[in-house]
Amino acid sequence: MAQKDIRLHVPEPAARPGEHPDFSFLDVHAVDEARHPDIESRAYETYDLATSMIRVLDDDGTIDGQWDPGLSDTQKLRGLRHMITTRLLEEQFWLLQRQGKAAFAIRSLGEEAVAVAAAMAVDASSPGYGEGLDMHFPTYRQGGILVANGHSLFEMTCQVLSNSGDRLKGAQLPTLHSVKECGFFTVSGNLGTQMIQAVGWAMAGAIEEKRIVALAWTGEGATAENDFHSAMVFASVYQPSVIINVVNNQWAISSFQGIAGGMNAPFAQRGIGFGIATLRVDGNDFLAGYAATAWATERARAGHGPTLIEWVTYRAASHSSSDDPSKYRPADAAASWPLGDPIERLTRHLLTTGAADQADIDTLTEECRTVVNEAVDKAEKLGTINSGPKPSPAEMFKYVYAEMPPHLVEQRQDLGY
Amino acid sequence: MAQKDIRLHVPEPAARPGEHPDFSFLDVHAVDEARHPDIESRAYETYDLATSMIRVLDDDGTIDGQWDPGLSDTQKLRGLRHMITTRLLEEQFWLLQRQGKAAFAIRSLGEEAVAVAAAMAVDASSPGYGEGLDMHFPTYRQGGILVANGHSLFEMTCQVLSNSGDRLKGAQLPTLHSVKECGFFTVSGNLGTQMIQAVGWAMAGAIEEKRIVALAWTGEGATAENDFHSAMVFASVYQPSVIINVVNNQWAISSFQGIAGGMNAPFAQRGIGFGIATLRVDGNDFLAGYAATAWATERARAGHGPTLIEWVTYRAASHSSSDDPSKYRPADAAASWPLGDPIERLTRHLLTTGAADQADIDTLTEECRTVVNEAVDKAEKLGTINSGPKPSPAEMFKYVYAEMPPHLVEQRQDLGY
Amino acid sequence: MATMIEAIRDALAVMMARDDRVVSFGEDAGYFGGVFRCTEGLQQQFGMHRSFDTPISESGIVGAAVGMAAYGLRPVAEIQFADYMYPGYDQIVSEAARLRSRSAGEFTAPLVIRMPVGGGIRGGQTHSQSPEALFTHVAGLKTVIPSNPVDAKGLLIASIEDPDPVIFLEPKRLYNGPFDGHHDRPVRPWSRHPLGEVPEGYYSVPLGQATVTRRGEAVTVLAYGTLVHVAEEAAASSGIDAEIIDLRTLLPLDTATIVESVKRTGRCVVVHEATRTSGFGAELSAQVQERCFDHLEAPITRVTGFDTPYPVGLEWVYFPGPDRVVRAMKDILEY
Amino acid sequence: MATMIEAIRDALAVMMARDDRVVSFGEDAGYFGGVFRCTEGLQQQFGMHRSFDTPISESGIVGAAVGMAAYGLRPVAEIQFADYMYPGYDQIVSEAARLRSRSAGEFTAPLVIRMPVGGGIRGGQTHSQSPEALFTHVAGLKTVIPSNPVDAKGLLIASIEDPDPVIFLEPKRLYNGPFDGHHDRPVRPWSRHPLGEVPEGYYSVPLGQATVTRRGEAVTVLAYGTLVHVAEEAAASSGIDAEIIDLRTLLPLDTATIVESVKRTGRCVVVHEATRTSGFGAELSAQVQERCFDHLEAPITRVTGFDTPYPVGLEWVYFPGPDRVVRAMKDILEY
Ligand SMILES: Cc1ncc(C[n+]2csc(CCOP(=O)(O)OP(=O)(O)O)c2C)c(N)n1
Ligand SMILES: Cc1ncc(C[n+]2csc(CCOP(=O)(O)OP(=O)(O)O)c2C)c(N)n1
Ligand SMILES: [Mg+2]
Ligand SMILES: [Mg+2]
Repeated sequence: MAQKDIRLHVPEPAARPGEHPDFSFLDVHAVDEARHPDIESRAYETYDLATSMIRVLDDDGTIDGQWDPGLSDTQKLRGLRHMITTRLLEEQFWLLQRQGKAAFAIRSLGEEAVAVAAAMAVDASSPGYGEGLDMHFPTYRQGGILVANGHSLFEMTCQVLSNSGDRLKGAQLPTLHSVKECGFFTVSGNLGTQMIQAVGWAMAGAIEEKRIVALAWTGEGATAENDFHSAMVFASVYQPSVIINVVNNQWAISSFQGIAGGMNAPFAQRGIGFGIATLRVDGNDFLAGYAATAWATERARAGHGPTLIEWVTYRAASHSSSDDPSKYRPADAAASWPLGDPIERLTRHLLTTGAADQADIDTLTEECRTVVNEAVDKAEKLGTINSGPKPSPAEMFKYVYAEMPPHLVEQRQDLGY
Repeated sequence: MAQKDIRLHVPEPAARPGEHPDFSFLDVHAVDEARHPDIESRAYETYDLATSMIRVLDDDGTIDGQWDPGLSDTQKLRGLRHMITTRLLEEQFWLLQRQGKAAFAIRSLGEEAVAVAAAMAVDASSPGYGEGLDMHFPTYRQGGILVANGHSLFEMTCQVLSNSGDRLKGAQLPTLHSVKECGFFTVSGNLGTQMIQAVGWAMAGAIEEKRIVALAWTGEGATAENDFHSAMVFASVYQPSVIINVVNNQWAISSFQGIAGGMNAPFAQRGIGFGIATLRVDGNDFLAGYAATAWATERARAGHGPTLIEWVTYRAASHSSSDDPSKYRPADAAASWPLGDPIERLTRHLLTTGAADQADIDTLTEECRTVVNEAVDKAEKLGTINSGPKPSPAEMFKYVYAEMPPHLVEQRQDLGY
Repeated sequence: MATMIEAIRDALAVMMARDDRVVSFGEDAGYFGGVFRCTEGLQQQFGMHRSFDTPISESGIVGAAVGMAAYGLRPVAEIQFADYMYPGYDQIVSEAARLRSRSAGEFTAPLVIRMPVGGGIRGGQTHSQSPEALFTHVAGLKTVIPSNPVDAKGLLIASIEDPDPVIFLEPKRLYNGPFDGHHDRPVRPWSRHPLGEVPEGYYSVPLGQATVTRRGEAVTVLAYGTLVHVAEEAAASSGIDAEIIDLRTLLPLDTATIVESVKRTGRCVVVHEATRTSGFGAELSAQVQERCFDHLEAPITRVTGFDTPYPVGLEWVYFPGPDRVVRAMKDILEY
Repeated sequence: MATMIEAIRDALAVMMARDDRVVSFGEDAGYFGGVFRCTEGLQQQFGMHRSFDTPISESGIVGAAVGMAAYGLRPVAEIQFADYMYPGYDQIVSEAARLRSRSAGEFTAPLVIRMPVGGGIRGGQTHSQSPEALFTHVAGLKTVIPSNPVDAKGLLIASIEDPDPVIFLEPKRLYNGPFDGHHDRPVRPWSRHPLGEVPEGYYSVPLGQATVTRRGEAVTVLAYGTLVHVAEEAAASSGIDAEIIDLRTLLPLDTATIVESVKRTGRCVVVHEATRTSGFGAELSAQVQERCFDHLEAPITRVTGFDTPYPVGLEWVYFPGPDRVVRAMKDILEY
């Protein structure tokens, strides 16, 4: 019997600051490798896809494999536009925070394909079904859903600036949006809590016999939260139309995915234990992400139950404006990420197929920049967290209950409002 | 695309009161089917065992297969004695409750092999390793651990009677024992909470570089609790020497295992998602249970990390003294349980092999009965929840803190003590 | 005539019949009808999709209810014992209570979470707790606790209709009959109490309104749940002319009724079963003191559970029975 | 001179060096040293097995700590923000606080749970909460909250040495300097405050003892954490001769110091940042009233956060600043 020394095993990333980025643990599967099972498949028939990786877009810009969603050039260009817009907008938010005009900032740099592809795929499947009840339960890193679903960039910026145009009246940190008409649930600052709510939403849809779909979102780090479990258990038991999206961007603030248990089994594999259909997808491949979401959405709408999707991607930026990643990972790590950059990859594909030339891309980028800058300028004119009119203090009391109870009236009056 | 109707799926057991018991969902594997992997195997090399079933004792009393633990007749007879003692003792507790002498009662009828086999297997592996730090974190249905580990039946009965001999001073409901010297952690009335504590205990052992083992216990119903998840996540990340035991006795009060998600994937399979070694065992087969625990314990002590064991068994009695199972399942269900009764099965084996004849078994049973009755009589003399001296009211204040803070002194004095 | 269990079941049935959006679920609460039988028959009457069993996951139960409520249903979730609500506490505090405020009214959580509270049934430390103060501290929640079948039905109906999340606490010792604290006397059934006379069909008792169960001039006793009956017994047995206020809703609190009474009596005893420190009695005491300072002739006194767990073997030492209430009233009358 | 962050780190380092059983862990608390850097350097100094990162699971963190403590270690767990402790609340209330009592002393949970509390850092509703009342209501816990580096180090050492579970609340707005509530004035560092003068090496400040930070005769102000400095500023700016008591430990509470003071001044203001209803101020008010009734010349007044979430956009409206404290003091002085 081989006795190992007894030690507390604390997983460590392959490279720390000063060392060479090392992504050798990541198996980059070939674009034509993953099977595309029927949407009516039993959950266990998808389990090989939990350890594989759905990829469509090859490094050279060509596409291949069973998962090609067959999008038109127009659709692909729309995806590109949304990703670029998201990136530029979040860059502006970042600057606003640096200038002291926003309390906080957080970006999805390098993982824009995730939210944009998912939002577009759900939306495309929606007409005639959703009855306005499809709902994303996002984290702070899925602003791309709002961009893709056509939310006003101006309104998004007002929220970030906590100015008088903020429709949340200063209640929430920047980027914790709530936009019901875009199928975007109010983002909790508490990690994990919303997954089971998405399941509950989907259960409600089933109770009302509606073909809606709910999409839970979590980072890989927050899969460690217990709410991940209740979401999986309830999804397994009641088989509602929910898609549980795990965005594995390799980092949770300073801790790498191994601290969430990612080194022993891919997060997608968590689904197997619950008898839930499971996909693992190249998160920087817009087309693969679109196809995976489309598959899960179709499956859900057809009444075949929940799917867990792991999106393998990389958090290229710092965690947030309060974070400095050079303290815990090699400074140039993002550049070595084997799955590349989602915007570059889709661009290369469009160039390769001739759907666009460089001038088209430049024009598109400039259009995005103009739209973003106009929205930001307009919002800034309304004020920032430090300047301009604030929401009235009375707003603080207004939304605690539907009707303000006597003690809150008293407290508000005591404050002079 | 096949559209199913959208409905909330609420799992239902195969048979309800008035119907014939139906256990056709249970695949009873052959005794020689399950592989016995090396204890140094990687977790994924055990995954076939999550859907198989480790069995040693065949229906005719013969044994077979790679998992035969090779116990001596003396050891087998000791196992039988512990199981019979447990059954008789809990029967007495049941009567005491019915007579109003105990606040509550709960039994492990039909699943005695689980606790007894596990306790004996851990104990046998202990000398020279445990340093007194091996620890079970049991539920209310593992009293067999105390019996097997030699706890005083008299003390157990005093606890059940909440009399002045209760070493918990009336703090806990009957059967929620705490017996440190028998490696039996204080049982929580709150389901699920202790699994992660077992993991923490094992982590502490690893921090101190000791070859101890901690055993978490849960019913299949309570695997739905979120603490199951934190236990799995921490066990996966830190790889401590913990065995997570899921006792799948098919029922959680009135809800069948499908309501915990057991119809989509066996509970053992939950381990796969976390990269944890996984065994599924015939819980009414004393020898198989012993072998599975021995394997996991050896593996843990050798530094190869955690194991999840699902014990497939049946709750033959009502949930507790407050429950009436004829309200939600066929009255005679237990009699049809395909895996039989653990005491009968081990007895048949001993008779078959000639290790004992019927007279030996009768004698053994009578011995157990005498020991049990003597202990119960002696305890009753000390009083019951309704009669005899009670713990002093001062006891209530005594163990809240190590040193009684002023406000508790004040409250105690106010009460006149 | 109805027990409190029947009254609660009746409220659920009335509302499920009136409003398709009302659904009921919890551990053992579907097929079996709940360990206290409060949801018995609902599954047969309204179908599996309106009344169902859940996994043993209080966090999941509340979290799913939040999702359903945000969607537009009116979920009524049962937590088997209040002692088991802690795994769901995050979903209650961080989510149900905050959806409306953090989305400026865009998403809301009109749900009810029912849970049995209090001791006196030999349940020990994990079947006896009274965690109301853990809810009253949380902005965005309402907290309700009836003391009899008539109120239980009317308050539960009002809670289901309420647009905000309501914590509905059911004093389990009152399920089958009023309980005055004398555990050694024969149990009295609700059929022999006027408040067991539950009207049929729909009616509601508005949230936020206390009721005076005994008029008196000597001292005001603020009570709720089981302790209302204990206070009544204390007044009856001592002959003290106490005014007993059954708060019924803890938040929003009916301060008007309280203040009017205490200003009149000049004396106030606050009673509850929960542990003393930071219990809801502290808030009551603070508010009475703030609002009636000039009228107080003696200190406001709290009679509460002790700052210990609730031990099964010493249950009746722990329980704040009529003797302790009488002693407190006497102390401040003689002050 | 040390900031409060350095003082906390120092306490951990001192104890980890003295006692092998002391281990420190939490989200981002290992390699990186915590988002507020309180555990920076501990992993390098004491090794991966003594200071390590954990999964994002507050429930797991506390639950594992309970297991470790029962085993015999002295775990010090960090919860990244108090606002995120709720998933771990069950393990705190039902387990850590009860192990000793439910096993009659056989198993215990000598652990410390550190968590930053309070607002004033633009953190919004989920980085600003003050949930102390949710701990003081729970029998079996001790709750500690320092207001300066010297106390932070000494109290943390005492907490680690304590045989019972201790909730150690760190007012995050004080991490880098005292804060008097004037957010619009330049930040003052601890290096310019006498209580930034943290002694080297081992020392402890006993739990359960308040301290008087300003002697006065006109009114007693009960405060803790950040609000101690706000109260001092209120006294300074108004010229009111307030006696300011820094409670330091909320449970067990130092009632002797409080009672002596209020009996002398006859007036009492209670201040805290937490929401008002059922906040710890209610308990303080109730106790002062019970213990000093005959000496009170005006109502005990609470200055607290409002019964709403803490909005990032209206942070300074929410925060109970010196003006509100002055107003309360004046009101009762003129009563
Ligand atoms: C309950 C809770 N615990 C801790 C935090 C603090 N926190 C905010 S983001 C974060 C990391 C999340 O990592 P991951 O889930 O991987 O998402 P990512 O940031 O990578 O998108 C942490 C620990 C929180 N917001 N809520
Ligand atoms: C947190 C919590 N929720 C609910 C309960 C009530 N309860 C006690 S036992 C039980 C059923 C447990 O079933 P299972 O885990 O399968 O164990 P078994 O009783 O079958 O051994 C329930 C729901 C509890 N004790 N704790
Ligand atoms: Mg991440
Ligand atoms: Mg069971």
